[in-house]
Amino acid sequence: MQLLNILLLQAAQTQQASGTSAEYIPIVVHILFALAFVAILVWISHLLGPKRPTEVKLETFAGGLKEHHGHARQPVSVKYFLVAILFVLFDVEVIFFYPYAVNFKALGWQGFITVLIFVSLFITGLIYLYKKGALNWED
Amino acid sequence: MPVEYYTALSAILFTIGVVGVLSRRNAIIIFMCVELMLNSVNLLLVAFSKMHHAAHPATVAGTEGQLFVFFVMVVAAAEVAVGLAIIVMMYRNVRSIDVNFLNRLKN
Amino acid sequence: MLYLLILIPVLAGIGLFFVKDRSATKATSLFVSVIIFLITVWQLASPGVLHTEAEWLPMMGAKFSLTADGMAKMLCLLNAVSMPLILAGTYNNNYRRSGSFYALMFLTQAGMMGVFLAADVLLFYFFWELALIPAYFLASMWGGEKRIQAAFKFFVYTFIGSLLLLIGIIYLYTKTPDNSFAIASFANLDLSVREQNVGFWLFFFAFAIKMPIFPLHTWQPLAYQQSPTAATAVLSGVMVKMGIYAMLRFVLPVFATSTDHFQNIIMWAAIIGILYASLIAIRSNDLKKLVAYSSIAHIGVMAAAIFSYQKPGAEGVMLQMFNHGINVIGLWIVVNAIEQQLGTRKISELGGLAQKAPTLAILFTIMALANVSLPLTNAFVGEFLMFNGIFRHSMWMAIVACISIILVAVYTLNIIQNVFYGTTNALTEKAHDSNAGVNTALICIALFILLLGVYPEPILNLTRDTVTALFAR
Amino acid sequence: MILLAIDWWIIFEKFILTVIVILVCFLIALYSTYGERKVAAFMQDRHGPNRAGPFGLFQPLADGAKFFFKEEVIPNAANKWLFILGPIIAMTTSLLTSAVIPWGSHLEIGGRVIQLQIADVNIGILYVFAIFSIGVYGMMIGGWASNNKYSLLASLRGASQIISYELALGITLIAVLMISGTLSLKTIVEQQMAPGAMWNIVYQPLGFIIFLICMFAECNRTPFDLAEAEQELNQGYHQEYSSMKFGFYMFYEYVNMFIAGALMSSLYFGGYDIPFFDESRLSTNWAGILGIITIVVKSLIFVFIFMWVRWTIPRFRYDQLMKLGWRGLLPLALANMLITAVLVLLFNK
Amino acid sequence: MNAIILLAIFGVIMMLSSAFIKRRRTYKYIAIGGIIITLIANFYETYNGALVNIDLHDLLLFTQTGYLFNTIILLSTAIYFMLSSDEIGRVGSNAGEYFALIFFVLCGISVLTCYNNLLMLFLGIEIMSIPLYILTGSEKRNLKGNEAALKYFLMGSFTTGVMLMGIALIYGGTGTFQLTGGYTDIPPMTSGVKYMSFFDVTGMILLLAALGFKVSAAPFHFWTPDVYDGAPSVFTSFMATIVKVGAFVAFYILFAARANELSVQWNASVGINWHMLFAVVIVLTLLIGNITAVFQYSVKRMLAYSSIAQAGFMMFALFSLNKMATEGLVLYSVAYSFATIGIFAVLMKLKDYSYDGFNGLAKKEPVLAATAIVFLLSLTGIPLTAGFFAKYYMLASALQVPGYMWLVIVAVIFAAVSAYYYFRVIQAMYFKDGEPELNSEIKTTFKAGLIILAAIILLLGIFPQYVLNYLYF
Repeated sequence: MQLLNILLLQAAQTQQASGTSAEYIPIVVHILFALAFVAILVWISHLLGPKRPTEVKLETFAGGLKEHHGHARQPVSVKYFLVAILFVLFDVEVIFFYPYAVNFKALGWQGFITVLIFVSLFITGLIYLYKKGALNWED
Repeated sequence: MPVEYYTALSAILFTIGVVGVLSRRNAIIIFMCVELMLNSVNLLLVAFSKMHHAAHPATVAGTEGQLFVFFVMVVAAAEVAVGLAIIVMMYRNVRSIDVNFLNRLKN
Repeated sequence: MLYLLILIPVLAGIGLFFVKDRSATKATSLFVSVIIFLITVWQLASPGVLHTEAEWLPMMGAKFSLTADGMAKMLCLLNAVSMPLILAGTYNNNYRRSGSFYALMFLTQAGMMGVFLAADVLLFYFFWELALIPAYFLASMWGGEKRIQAAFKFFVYTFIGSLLLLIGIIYLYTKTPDNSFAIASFANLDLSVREQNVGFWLFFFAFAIKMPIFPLHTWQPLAYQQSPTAATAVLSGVMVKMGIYAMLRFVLPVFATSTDHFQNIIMWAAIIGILYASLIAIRSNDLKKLVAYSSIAHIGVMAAAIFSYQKPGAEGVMLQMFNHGINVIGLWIVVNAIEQQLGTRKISELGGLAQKAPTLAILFTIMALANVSLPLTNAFVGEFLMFNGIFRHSMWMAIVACISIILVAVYTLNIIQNVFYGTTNALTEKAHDSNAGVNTALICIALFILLLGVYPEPILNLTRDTVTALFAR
Repeated sequence: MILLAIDWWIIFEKFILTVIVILVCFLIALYSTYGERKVAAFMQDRHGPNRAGPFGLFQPLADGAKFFFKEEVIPNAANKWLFILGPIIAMTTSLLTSAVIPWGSHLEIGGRVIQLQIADVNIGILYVFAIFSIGVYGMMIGGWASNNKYSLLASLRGASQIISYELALGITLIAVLMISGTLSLKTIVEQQMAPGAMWNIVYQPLGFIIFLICMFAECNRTPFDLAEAEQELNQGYHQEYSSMKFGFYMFYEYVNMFIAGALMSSLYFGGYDIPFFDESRLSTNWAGILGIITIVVKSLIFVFIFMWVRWTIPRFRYDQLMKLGWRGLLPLALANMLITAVLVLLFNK
Repeated sequence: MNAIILLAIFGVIMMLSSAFIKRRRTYKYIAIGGIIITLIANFYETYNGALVNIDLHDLLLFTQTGYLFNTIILLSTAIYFMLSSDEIGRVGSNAGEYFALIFFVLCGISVLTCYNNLLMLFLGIEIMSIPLYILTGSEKRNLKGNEAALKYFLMGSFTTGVMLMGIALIYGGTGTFQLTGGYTDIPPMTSGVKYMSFFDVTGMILLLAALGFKVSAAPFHFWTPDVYDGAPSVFTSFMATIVKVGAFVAFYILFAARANELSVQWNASVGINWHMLFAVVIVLTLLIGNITAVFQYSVKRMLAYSSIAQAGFMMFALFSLNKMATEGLVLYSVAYSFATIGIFAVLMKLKDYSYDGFNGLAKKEPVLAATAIVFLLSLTGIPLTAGFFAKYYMLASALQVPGYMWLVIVAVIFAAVSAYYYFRVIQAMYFKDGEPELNSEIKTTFKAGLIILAAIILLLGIFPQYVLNYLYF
């Protein structure tokens, strides 16, 4: 409770100042409400819906193809994995653009050249991936 | 909020991470615990950054703490890339990611 | 030009690695060893202390400086003279990869030369280790059944010792006012009692292992037994003198206070060692083992004499270093001759050799008498002086130590009786007399024994300056 | 417990705003389904839903109510908790993004200034992206928890498609940020509203196109609805779902579309700025209300475009989709960013 | 700076060339060319300054020592490439990428030689480590390699977390990521007690643990044997030498910059005796490394454990943190890397990595065996090899810290233990008979490389100032 008090106190004191954690109180309210709303709807539908389970109904749906029965816990094509990794890497590179973009006018040409080097490395990475066939999905 | 709350939270998260790494047997979970550690550090860095900035409000003191967080994220991403690749490779070879199976090198 | 003393054996050693032909290597190495002896005599002939130095490690204050005072000259001579004797005495031995064998012999010689001549402690340490490595290879490549373990034990003991020595050296070096490794500045150190004690033990262990003094001797008999006899001769004839030399060079002058402090313990240890070694020698059936333990006993006497810290004792040690070196080489040559000829060195399997090999028997008798240190042999004067020194320190020690003389007599005469006299058996029936090489070497040694027995003055004169310096403080 | 004397009204008014925004989003999602069917019908020259109520206007309500009364099937092989969690995450995250979008300027009621934005955080855009990224989990978890090969494959496809396009999206956004210099959505909108300023679409035409294409992919809409490719994957990642949980998977797409529209309006089309009109001539409250209407209308136009495209352009093949994302849009977005940077540096000094 | 930029560029070039060039031989030439160009550029910078001038905001601090370490690392890599680049091509199908990764590792190391900010430390360590995880697992089908990679990766990333926590705490305690000063001029110990705050001390301890992991110091060593054993030998060689040196430099810079605060015997606010802490780490490292190395059957695994033991010796630099320690670390880096690269190059030519696999190598490949002896002796620390002066400096620097004689003595005892397992290889090569199976034909250029490497080691064993002079001019 003490924590809440402190939070609220801060919220009261820093109505106008930006960049404090108090700004996020509405977001917390929002998140809580959205979650509660969604959860309650699911719960209500759970209560209202009929329950007539049968063996066949609870089977995994396989579109009528025998060979697609069974568990789906098996390795999938490594391509998906590759995409995930590439995304992580490139997305993190993108992260660096954000602070740059916000301050970019202040940094001027020198900052631009720095970013140009950064981008050229980025592009080198892409070229490498391209040449290595990591971006080919037609196999 | 006082910085102690952040430090305490960060310490708790870090400890959870460490305990997880030491006690869990699934490589992925271990890895997730490591990420938890890294993120607790991020939290701590930001908290300290705020703290140092509050001590010298007129200066740019404390900015480097937040800067550091960026680099931590980048490195964490790089580690994710490499680590997942290794785990996948392992899984494809031995069909398991339980670290208890890692005893081939013992003898 | 003291460099030559080290340089020529090194070059000879390196050169011999590449000689493939067996008889060529033998001849070359004998020739080279004689050359080295001549050069040594020529270089050391000038009177007084010789000194040369060159830059080496300026930032550490270490110089490549060589000094030859009396003791160093004497030991260099021993080193130089022992090599042709050994090579001649074992001329008939055949070795696999003989080029490497002789090369390593010369490298050992070079290392020992360096040890005796170095006037810089770091340089001394370098040569100290350098002498060890080729000896290790000699012992493990060409020795007996258990050579690898034996040589390794030898190596590890000495290595631990020398590492402790290294700590000691660094420790003292940090105390020198001028950051120098010169022996002189070590000797002029003004150390507190505690520092002296620490340094004393660090140095002492290294040298005591090399000598060896009683509880640290366990590497030695095995190493002597398992090494090829030529290498054993080098080890016992010259290499153990490194330890004694270093005791006199460092321990006594630098740690005078500590020496006074601990001399009783060490002397008692040495004396117990003498008796222990002698008793084992009496019981042993193996010629090599016997000679090895006899060597330990002799070294024990020297150790006791050194730590009595009396002038006659020191003089005796100087004399005995040379004499023991020569004598024990003689003994090894005989043992080698017997082993080469008959393929055994068990005393119980031998007998009656005097009938078949009269020359060898006569020469061996001279060696044996010297080993017992009868008057008129060279060892007598040395032993007499040493016991004198021990006696001056403590009568009881001298009395206990003197028992050893009786024990030495027992086992030495035991050899003569059981190996050379008595009846021949199936094995010794086929024996013949020793060859020219052995004879030449042994005759030279016998001459030394008799000559120095009557007239030990040259050695005493040569080393007088060292002894005086030792007791000047 | 001591509760401090603070401005409790703030919490209250934010709560009200939250409730309104969420309900409106939901409602719009409901009626988007209706709109979708009507648009489809129009394009295919037929009537579409017309039984329930006038012009079939109650059809979505009936559909929604139906979800409550359908049987809830959880397959035996499925991972029960994750199976339930999947749609909840998907729906919740899609509702969350609305928190930082400025729905209007502000109102004045009883002397209080009420901001028409739930939270004006200074990293609004990052928040949007963070929540978008979490949204992928809804699809992934649902597909995986079903323990069905089709679902799994569909969710993998969907996830890799979304993350692939997120790169280009992020970089395109950078160009906008370079012009605005802030991460706060409200500030970005206000900058576009300022007298003499133009909408960002003028400066960023290429950026907008890339952004739009990426948004199609992000919302899993045709031509990029690979995750629901009926021909190959039965029903896609939600084929094991029924009742309200399926409903959520359906609605979340529509909510996403609406939010994407609002986002694009805010970033490129001046948000709640009424075009060619100076709001300062109106009273505050009128300006606020008109602003709300403006942004909703703009967003709905985008929703319409989404539907239009759906019934016009056929679905891409998976490899074409990836190729477009990695080899087409990503370099293009980078180039766009660099060109923007050069131009701004050259002319903005 | 030149080195960092060029290495990054060459890394990218290697990466692209692996995508564009199909001829595998070309990679090797590009790599060797690249490393030599970088070496020259680094050398040029040492005297004349960087080619490009960038405002670094004091993130990096270029010192003479840093340049020297860079030179050492680049030179080692050049030698490593010349000796083992064929083996790299044999590991898997992605030779070009392996070279690229090695360049990235080097780039990380060259950041570590000059960082002045904890951010750079972190980045350097990670740039260095992450490619290594890949290299460890580069044999995709080898289960041991997979396992090693997974283990290395999990533990490595765990350590990253620990290190980050340490950095964050230091930041909390001091308010800056900046190190307090350069490390070449270690500040003289102040008499007044300087307190470190609680955060600061905790952070330093966590960093000690993390960097201790990277250099495989006990008790953070447990990954080392498995990873070194499981990784392809050619990369083990790289990891055990160049990477380890890089990590040590980082470790040393961090603690040397704060030497003043750490050298206060009892840090009163928290009560940490840093000397004792390091002493315990050193003793543990030496104990575990040496004792377990003794019981290994595979030479590769023995070398893994011995690298832990060697790390124990290198830790002395961190223990003493004085001028001598800097010099010692320089020498140790050279001696240890060169010798280990050499011995691994020999090892990789053999099919059987057990001791018996070496049996009789001296007969079959005398050059390999003879150079291997030099490498092994250098690792043992025998005079006349660079390893001796490396150990000498470490011991000497530790002896300057009063009250830790026992630590030095413990260290030398373990040095003697290390002789046991190093000499087992020598024994196998020279004293035992056997027919070693070789992997591939041994080229004359390879032999020449080995001989040159051995010659460098011997030369530095006599004149270490050839390296150390670059520290001061």
